[in-house]
Amino acid sequence: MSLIPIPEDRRFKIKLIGYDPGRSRPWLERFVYSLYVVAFWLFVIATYAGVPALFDWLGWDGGWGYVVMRALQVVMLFLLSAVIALMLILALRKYLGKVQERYGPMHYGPAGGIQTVFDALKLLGKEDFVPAAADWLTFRLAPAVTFVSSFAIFAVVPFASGWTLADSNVGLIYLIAVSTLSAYGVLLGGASSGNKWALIGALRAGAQMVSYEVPLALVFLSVAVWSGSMSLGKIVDAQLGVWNVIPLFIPFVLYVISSLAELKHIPFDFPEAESELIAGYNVEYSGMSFAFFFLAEFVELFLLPALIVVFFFGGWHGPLFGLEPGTLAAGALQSLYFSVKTAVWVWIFLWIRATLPRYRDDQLMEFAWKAMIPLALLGLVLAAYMRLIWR
Amino acid sequence: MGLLGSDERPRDIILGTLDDLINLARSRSMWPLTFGIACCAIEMMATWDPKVDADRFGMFFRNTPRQADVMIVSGTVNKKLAKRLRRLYDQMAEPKWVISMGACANQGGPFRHGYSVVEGVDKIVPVDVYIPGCPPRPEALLQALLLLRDKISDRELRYKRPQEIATDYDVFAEPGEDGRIPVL
Amino acid sequence: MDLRIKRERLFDEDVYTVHPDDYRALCEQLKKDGFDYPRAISSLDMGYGLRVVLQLTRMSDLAKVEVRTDVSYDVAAVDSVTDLWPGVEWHEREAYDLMGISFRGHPDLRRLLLEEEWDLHPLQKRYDTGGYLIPDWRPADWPDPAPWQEPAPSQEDAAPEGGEGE
Amino acid sequence: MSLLNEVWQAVKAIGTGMATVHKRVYEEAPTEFYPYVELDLPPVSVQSLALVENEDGTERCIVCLQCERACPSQVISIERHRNPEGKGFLIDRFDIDLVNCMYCSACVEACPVSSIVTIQDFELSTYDLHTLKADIDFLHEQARRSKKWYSPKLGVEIRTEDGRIEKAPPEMQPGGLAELLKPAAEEEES
Amino acid sequence: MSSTIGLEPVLGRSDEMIVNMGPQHPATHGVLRVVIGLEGERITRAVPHIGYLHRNHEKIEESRTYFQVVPFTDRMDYVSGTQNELPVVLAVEDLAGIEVPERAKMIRTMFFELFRIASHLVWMGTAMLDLGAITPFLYTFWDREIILGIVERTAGARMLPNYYTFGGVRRDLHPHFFKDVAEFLDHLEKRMPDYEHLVLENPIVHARTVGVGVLSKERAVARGVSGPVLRASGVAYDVRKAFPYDAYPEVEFEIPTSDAGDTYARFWVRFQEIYQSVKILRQLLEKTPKTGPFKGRAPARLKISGERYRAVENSRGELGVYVVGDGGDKPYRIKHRGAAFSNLQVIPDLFIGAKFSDAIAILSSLDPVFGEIDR
Repeated sequence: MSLIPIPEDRRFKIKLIGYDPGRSRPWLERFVYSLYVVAFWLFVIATYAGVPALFDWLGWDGGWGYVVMRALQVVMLFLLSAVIALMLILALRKYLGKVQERYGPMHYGPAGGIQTVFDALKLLGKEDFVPAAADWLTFRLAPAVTFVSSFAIFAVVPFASGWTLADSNVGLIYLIAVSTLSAYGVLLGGASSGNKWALIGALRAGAQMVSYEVPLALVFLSVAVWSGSMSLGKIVDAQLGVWNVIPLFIPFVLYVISSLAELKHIPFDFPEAESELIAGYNVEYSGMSFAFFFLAEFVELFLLPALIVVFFFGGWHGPLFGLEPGTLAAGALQSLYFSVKTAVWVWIFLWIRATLPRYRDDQLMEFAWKAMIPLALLGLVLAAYMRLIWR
Repeated sequence: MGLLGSDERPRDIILGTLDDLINLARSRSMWPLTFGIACCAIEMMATWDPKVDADRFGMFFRNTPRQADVMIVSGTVNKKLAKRLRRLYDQMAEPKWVISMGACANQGGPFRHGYSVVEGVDKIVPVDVYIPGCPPRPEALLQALLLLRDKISDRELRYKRPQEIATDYDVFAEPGEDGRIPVL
Repeated sequence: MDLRIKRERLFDEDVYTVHPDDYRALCEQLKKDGFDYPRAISSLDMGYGLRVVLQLTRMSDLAKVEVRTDVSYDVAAVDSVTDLWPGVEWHEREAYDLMGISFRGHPDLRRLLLEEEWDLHPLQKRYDTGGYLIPDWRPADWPDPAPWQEPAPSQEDAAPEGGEGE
Repeated sequence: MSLLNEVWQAVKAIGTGMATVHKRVYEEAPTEFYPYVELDLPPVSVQSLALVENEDGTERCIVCLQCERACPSQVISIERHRNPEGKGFLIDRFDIDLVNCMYCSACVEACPVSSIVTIQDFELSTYDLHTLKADIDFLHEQARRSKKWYSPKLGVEIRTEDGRIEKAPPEMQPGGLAELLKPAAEEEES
Repeated sequence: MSSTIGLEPVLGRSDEMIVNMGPQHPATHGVLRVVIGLEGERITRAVPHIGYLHRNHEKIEESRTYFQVVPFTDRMDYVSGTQNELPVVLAVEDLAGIEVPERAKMIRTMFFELFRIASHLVWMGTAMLDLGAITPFLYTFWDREIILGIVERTAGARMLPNYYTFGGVRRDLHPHFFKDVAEFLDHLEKRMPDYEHLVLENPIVHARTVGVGVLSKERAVARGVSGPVLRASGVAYDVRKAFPYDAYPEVEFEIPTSDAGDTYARFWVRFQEIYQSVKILRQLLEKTPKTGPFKGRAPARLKISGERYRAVENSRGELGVYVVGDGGDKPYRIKHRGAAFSNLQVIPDLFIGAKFSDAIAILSSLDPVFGEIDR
C-alpha cells in the first residue's frame, strides 16, 4: 500500500492558489510589464550616469578609481542582462501566447509577472550534469564562452550620447571579433558533449558562422565608409540628419538577415533546430549551464536589435525638447529613445519567430555565398560612391 | 529530494525555507518532456492548445530529457519501449517526476492481457500522479499537472512521496524459457 | 502451367487457393496480368497449418484478387514476392514475426514488431492472449481432400485471368 | 526582372503570413480557464461511471451481469446471491476497475435498467491508484455527486434541487430534435 | 543488441556517422525509430524500426466478441477516431447481412469526414512544427477542438468515441448537431485562407518541400502506399470512389491529385482534401433527414462465419480489415491493414540521398500514426 492515505472521498483536489480567477486583465499585464521596462531604464541610468556620478562625488575618479568604476559598471550590466533575459523570455512567451490565441503565463505572479523568476530559480536548483562521454573542461567552459561573448557586445553599445563603456575607435572590428567568438561557444559546447545531435548542431553552427560572417563584415565596412568612422558613437553622431537606413538600405537588409543567422533565430536556427536535432548543441546541458545558454541567447536577442538601431536607425537620436545634451535628463531621454527603437526591433524578431518555419541549413549557405556577398559588395561600392558625392 | 540531496525533513529553519523556496520554484516551472507515445499524446498536445493552455501555469515542452522535469507517459508501454523509457528517465536530470497518463500507462488498460504490454509504467519508473481515462481529456491532464505542482510545493505531500517502486526491474533482462521478456 | 489451384469468387474478389510450391508461379502470373497494387499479406493459423493470404488490386480496372496458400507448421515457408511487389516487404516481415511463416528470398527477414530476442510467434493459436503456451493445444488434422484440384483439369481453367466478367 | 518579381512575391508572401499571425493579438482567446471556471460538459460525455439509485434509495441494479459480459476491457466484476425474500438477486460485490476502463460505455449500452450510467466528472487524477478501484459505495457516491447522467434506455436524466430524478428537456437529449420539431409541425398543421 | 539496429557500421568508412533517431524524437510523430547513416548532412542509409507501440490488437481482438472489437479498433489510428471502426463494422455487416438505414449511413459519413478534417488539421499543425513554425499548430488544434466538441456532444467522447455499431450508430444526433457543423464549416472556410498563407504560400515551405522526396507513380503503386501520399504521386485511387461505402455514392466530390510526387504535393493534396470534406459535409447537411432511424436491426449476439476484406479511405489511405469468422461470436482472426503501415515503407526510398532536414519534412508529409502501424 502507498504511504499516502486514501482520503475520505477518494479525491485529491487542486489548491486554487493561482492569481487570476478565470479571466485576463489586460491593464494588469500592461502595468506589470511596464514595471520591467522601468527597472530596465533605471538600471541603464544607474549604470551610465549613476555610477560615474557616485565616483565623482566620492572624488575617486583617477587611477584605480577608474578601474573600479568600470568594474562596477560591468557588474551593473550583468544584472541588467539578467533583467533583460527575464523580461524578454516573458515577452516572448506572452507574445507567442497572444498571436496563438491563448494567454501564455498568467497565473504565477500578477499576470504571470514572476514566471521567469521561478524558471531561473528552478534551473538553479536543477542537477547540473556532465555526461560521461563529454570532455569535462570544454563542456563546462562552453556556456561561459557563449555568455561572455554575447555579453561583451555591451562594451561598445552607446545607450545615449557618451553612455558607453568604451567608445573605441575600432568598435566595429571589436564587434566582428566578439560575434565570431559567440559561435565558438556553441561549437565547443556541441563538440564536447559526446552526443551526435550536439555534434551535428556544432557543425551546423560552424558552417553557418562562415557563411554569415563575410557579409556581416562587408556590411560593417559599408557603415564605416559611409559614416567615416569605426567608433559606434561617431556612427550614431553621423546620423543626426538622416538615418543610415535610407542611404544604406541594401546593407541594412543584409544586416537584419545576418543578425537572424547570428542569433540562431528562426528561420535560421539550425544549430538548435528543436524539431530536427532535439535541442542541437545544448542537448546534453541541464541546470545552470543550460540557463547560461538561455541567458546568452536572450541577451543577444536584445543586443543585436540594439546594434541595428545603432547602425541604421539613428541610435539614441530623437527630439530633446530643448534639454542640454550631456545632462542627466537628456541622457535619460536619449536612452529611452534608444530603448524604444530597440524594443520595436526585438518585437519584429519575436514576430518573425512566431510566424516563419525554418530554412534548410545549406540554403542559408547558398543564399549567403551566392546572393548576400555580391549584394554586400554592391552596397559597399554604393556607399563609397555616395560618400564621395554627398560628403 | 531536497536541494541538499537529502530526503530527510530539514530541521534547519534557514535551509528549510530555502528548500521551500526552491521547491516552490520547481512546482511553478515544470517543463515536460516531449515524449508522445500513443492516443494520449494527442490529448497531451491538446493540453497546450488555446482552449486549455497549460502554458498559463508556466509549463512548456523541452525536447531533451536533460532539461525536462516531468515525464508524461502518454500511452501504452510495451516491452520493446520499456527499456527506452527507463533510459529516458535515467537521462533526465534530478529532480524529476513522472505522470502516468491514461489507462494503458496506469496498468496496461484494455491491452493489459496482451503478450507484449507492460502492465503499468510504475513497474519501470516511479510514478507520482496517475490519470484515469482512455484517453483522459486535456483538463484531466492539467488537473494532474496541478496535483503534481501541489505535491512538489507542499511539505506534507512531498515527504510522503511513494518510494521507488521499480528498483528491481531489470529492463535489459534476457528472455525467459517461453521467449517472453520477463516483467518483474 | 500445371498450377495446383482452386478458384472461387467471394463477394467482389477472386480467390485462388494454391499449393505452396506453386504460390510463386501464380504470383508471377498475376503480376503479368497487371495486378500491380499489393494491399496486404495476412496470415492465419488454421489449426492444421498456417495460411498466407496475399491481397492484390489491379489499378487499371480495380479488380481485386486474393491468393491463399496453406503450409504446415513444420515447413512454414513460402517464396517471397517482395521482388514482384516491394510493398509487401513489411507485411511479410510482420507475418514472419507474429505468425512464424518464413519467406524464402526475402531481402531482410527480421522481426518487425517484436524484438529479435523473442522466440515465440504470438498470433499462432497455440499461444493464449498473454503469449503463454496453451497446454492442451494439439494441431488438427490436415483437411482431406486438398483444397485445390489436383492436377488441374485443363490449362485454360487453371491459368488465372484476373477479374471475372471481362 | 523575373528574379526581382520572385523576390517581391516571396517578401509579399512572408508579409501576408506575418500579418495573418499578428492580427490574432487583437482577438479574444478562446481559453476556458479550467481550474478556475467549472467546465460545462455535454450530458452524454463519458468521463466516468456511476451506479444510480432510485429516489427512495433502493438499488436500481438487478445484478443481471450484462455489463460484466459486455465490457471489452473486462474491468467489471460482480458477485451476487439469490434474494432470500422475493425474486431476483442481491449484490455482494460490484467493482469497476476505473484504472483499466476504456470509457467506451459498452456497459451502459448493455444495462437493461439504466442503473450503470455515464457521468461527466473527469477530475479523478490521483497520487494513488487504489483510489480508482471503484467499489459499490464509490459508484453510488459518484452518482450522488452528479447533477446529470446518461444511459441509452432512459436518455439524459437530471437530479433536481430537491433530490428528485427527472428526464432532461429535449435540448439535452440525443435525438431530441424529433421532439423539438414536433410542436412546430403541429402548429403548422393547426 | 546489434541485431536490432539493423545498420552495421561499414568497416573502413570513417566519414559516415550513424545516428539513431527516435523513439523519443520530436519529429517522429510518436515512437518511430530510424537508424540513419549520415555523410555530412546527406543520408546514405536509413533503416526504420517500428513496434514500439505494438499492443497486440489482433491477438486481443480474437478473444473479444464482435461488439467488443469495435472500441479496440478506435485505438488504432487515434487521430481519426471513428474512421477506424468502419471497416470492421462494414465487414461484419456484409457477413451477417445486417441492413443499415439510409440516415445512419449519412450520419456515419458525416462523422467520417469530420474526423478527416480533424486529422488533417493535426497533420498540418505537426508538419509545420517539424518545419519549425510553432504558430499554425496552435491554430489547427483550436479548430480541431471545435470538431471534437461537436463529436463529444453526440458521441460522448472527444477522440475515441466508439460510435459506430453494426447496423448504424450508437445514439442519435444531438439536437444542435446540424447547426454546430454548419457553423464550424463557416468558421473553417474563414480560417483556410490563413492556413494557405502560413503553409502553402510560404516561400520557406516552398524552399523546404518543392522537389524534396519525390515518389514516382510506379514506385508508389508497387510499394502499396495509399491515401494522400499515393494521390500526390498522380494515382487517382480513392476507396471512397473505387469501392464506395456508406453515403459516398450519394455525394459529389473530386479526388485531388498531383503529378509532382514531392513533399509539397503531399501537403497540397491534404489541403485540397479538407476542401473536399467541407464540400461533402455541406451536401450531407442538406440531405440528411433531421429525424429518423439511426440504427438498423442487429442481433444481440452476432455469430459469423466466412471471411471478408473491407476497406475504407481514412485520413491516411486505405484502412482495410480482413475478418475471418468461424461461426462463433468471436472473430477467428482479424487482420488490420493500416494505411500508414504501408506508407511508412517508403522511408528508405525517400530518405536516401536527401538532406537530414529534408528527412524531417518527408516524414511529416507521410503523416504516420503509430497506433495503426504497430497495432
